[in-house]
Amino acid sequence: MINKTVKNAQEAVADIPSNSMLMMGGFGLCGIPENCIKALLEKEISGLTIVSNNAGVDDFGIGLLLQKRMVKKMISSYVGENAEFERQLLSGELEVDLIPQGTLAERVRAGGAGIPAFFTPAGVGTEVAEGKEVREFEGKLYLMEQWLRADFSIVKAWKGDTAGNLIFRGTARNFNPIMATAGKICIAEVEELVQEGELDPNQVHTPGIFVQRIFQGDNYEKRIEHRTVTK
Amino acid sequence: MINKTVKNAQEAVADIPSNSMLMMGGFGLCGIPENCIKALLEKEISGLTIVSNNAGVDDFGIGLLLQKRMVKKMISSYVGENAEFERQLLSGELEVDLIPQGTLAERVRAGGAGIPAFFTPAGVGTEVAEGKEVREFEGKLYLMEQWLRADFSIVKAWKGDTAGNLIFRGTARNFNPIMATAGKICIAEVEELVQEGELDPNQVHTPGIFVQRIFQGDNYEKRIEHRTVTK
Amino acid sequence: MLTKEQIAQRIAKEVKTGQYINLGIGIPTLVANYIPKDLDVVLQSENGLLGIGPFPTEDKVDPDLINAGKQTISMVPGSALFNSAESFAMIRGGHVHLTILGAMEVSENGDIANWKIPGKMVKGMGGAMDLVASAENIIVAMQHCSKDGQSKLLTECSLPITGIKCVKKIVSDLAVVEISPEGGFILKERAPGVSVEEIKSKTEGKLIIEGEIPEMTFE
Amino acid sequence: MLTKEQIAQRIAKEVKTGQYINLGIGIPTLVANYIPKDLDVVLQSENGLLGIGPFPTEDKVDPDLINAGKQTISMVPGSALFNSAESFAMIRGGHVHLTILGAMEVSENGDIANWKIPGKMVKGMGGAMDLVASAENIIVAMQHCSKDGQSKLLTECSLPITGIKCVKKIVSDLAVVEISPEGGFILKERAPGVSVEEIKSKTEGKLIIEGEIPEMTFE
Repeated sequence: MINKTVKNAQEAVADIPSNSMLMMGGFGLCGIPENCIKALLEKEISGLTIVSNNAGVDDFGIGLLLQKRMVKKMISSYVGENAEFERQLLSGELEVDLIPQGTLAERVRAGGAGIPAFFTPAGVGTEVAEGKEVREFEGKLYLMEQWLRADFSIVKAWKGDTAGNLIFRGTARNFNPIMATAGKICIAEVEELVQEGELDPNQVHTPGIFVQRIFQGDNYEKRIEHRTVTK
Repeated sequence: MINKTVKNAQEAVADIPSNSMLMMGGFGLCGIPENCIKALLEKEISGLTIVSNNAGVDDFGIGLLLQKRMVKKMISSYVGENAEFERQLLSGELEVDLIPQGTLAERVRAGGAGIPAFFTPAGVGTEVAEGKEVREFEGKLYLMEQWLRADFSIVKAWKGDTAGNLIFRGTARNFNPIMATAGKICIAEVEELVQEGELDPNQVHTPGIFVQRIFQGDNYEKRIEHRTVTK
Repeated sequence: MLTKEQIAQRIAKEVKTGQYINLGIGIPTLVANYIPKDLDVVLQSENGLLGIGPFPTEDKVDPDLINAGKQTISMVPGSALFNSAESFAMIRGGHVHLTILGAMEVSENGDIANWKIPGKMVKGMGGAMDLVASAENIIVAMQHCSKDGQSKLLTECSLPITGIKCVKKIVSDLAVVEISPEGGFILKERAPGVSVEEIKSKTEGKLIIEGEIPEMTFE
Repeated sequence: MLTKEQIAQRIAKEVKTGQYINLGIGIPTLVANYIPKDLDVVLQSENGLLGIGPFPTEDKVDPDLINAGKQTISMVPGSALFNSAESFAMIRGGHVHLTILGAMEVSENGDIANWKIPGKMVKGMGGAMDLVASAENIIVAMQHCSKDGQSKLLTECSLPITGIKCVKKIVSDLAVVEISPEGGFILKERAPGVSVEEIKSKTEGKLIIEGEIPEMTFE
């Protein structure tokens, strides 16, 4: 097997330049690549385009990259919960491209799967359809949407092995497996890194072929946005 | 949870009528729904259209349905290894629609995922492209292919639970999970049926939402086409 | 007039055994509390879970287990986890039978607007556009009128729409209405103590009134 | 002239460390036997496995573990299993670096024909059309001529093609040739004892000969 391990987050993100396009896994703050985000913050880069379902909160996740003005454009489905984001957007410092969540997921999956375009019903008749081809199949209208690919995709998994195989846990899976497929270079940070052969091949969610760099992260905060409990 | 269990293969296939369109999981003889095939053989139906990557061998798998003249049309990527198939095809009793394997897989996946059409490079410039729309994306040519859906999909898994969740083993997974998504009614036969809650939700390959009927099969022969060993 | 809880309670009566259901944020989330225990239904969360359970007890809170509203949740036995593409494959492919979501406006032909107010900060549509374009049955939980008394059941939506001709039924604080395939809100039930006349005066779009309109009942 | 094993052995020299490789049925399958042990490569089987190992010992034969040729196989440590849609997502998405497959004909612009002979029983293209349309590097293992001496390296394919302008290199029993981006077979190596003149006479398509053509070497 091909060994994909790198030492740490700093090494993993070392060659990410200004103005590159990144994909980042996560839904809200769940399953985000915390270590890589911290390592990016230490770099003097800017002009990033980030594909991520959400934009973090003011002081955590992608919100930290926004605070440092490293982001030029967000491609997301939902970007609430972030005052700094709102300020930059309204002042014109930040661009945002809002995409229906299922279309975002499918465009990323298509990018990884070599499908340059597909048809979806989401957004027909809405402003999302502006400028897009609409076509009827079996009596229903669909929009043509195109693939999304990135220079780097940065994902976070629960377990991984040196061959780059990944296993996710709970709803921290979300966009991570599909984004892993759509970056030219995929960087995976994991809570536990094991040797090749230690994961059951039947249980691998992301085969190592999609992952170019892997390391074991540390100090996961896993911040909770809305802590709701049954008393 | 919704309980999807039926008693056995006979009950599972009882309402499959003549002239219906079926999808069947499996690659070669690996991961085929042996119990359901046997139960179909007991029924007096014909005119079936079967979507399956292969057509079995003369005396096993879909080959048995062919022998009994139950099949009108095969939609497959590779149909060698079957003399009766060849005889029926050359005599005009059987139709066959040959589709590149990746296109077949993606058309089935699209059928389950509500994607009526997509673009693929497979088959550009070949007779597979005849009558299909060709379009250029980023300097490369692609064909538009449409979804495939069926009245019934019949799949075979290793383990399943009463809620219809499925786990596959080895390369017996193949087309089974995607076909499970693309039948109006999906019938799953499993080697071991357990109660809901006994499978790890992280390890489920096919969520129960796709499965309408499930039962524990028996007497799996699992015939091997080419037994190759290292001495 | 119904409280939010009563709207949720009334919508819960629409749920049938064997259904897979996606509940939106807000009132729709409350519906889960009123689904009769003897019905076998499964709740889908579009961030990647089939089988949402109740909020966890304090000792079971798991940051790796949230719903689409980013609230910590639990899983029921028989749950399954999956990625976002698979999740929307389920939704788009018609495998989720019922979607319950909130709306800012609904038009008499079933268009829904619930994602954007021009001039205000836009947060995004999340999964709403996929859900309304895909589910076979869509029920909306909403207030009949805005805070300043303007009807939200309109001839045409004034806000940017989320999806066209998709809403099948509305449960508001005043009434239950169905969308007629030919256009128009068919009045089916009145909230306790609310008259047909009041509903009529507060519905800007075409209201279809046929026969006696019963009051809603709550067990 | 090379034996089938020698063709496989010569192709194995094209393999680079770090590659994910799909091997077709026939001679390409033999390539695995000659890949140097110190190279880290992973073999993909399009029926759903990354990490093909050797044929199993008799006691380890598992009917649930076969390759695309339906032969029983083993898995190496670090393998992963997946479904057919995911498998071709890998192939179509360009994640598999190298595809090695057989051919009945190749044209001087890189078209390949390997799935159908008109008038004969058609078995189907399997995954070949997806593979040739997708991989960044495609190497063909083939006989230079048919049994009756007809060249299979042609100006244009006479058989129905599998893919257009996709073959990068051919290792035949007589020669190693590369396909020129401008069209033509660039002769790179001769099989031991085979002359340039013989190769020329047995290549119907345009053969490009530049400088001395070395003999192949085998360790």
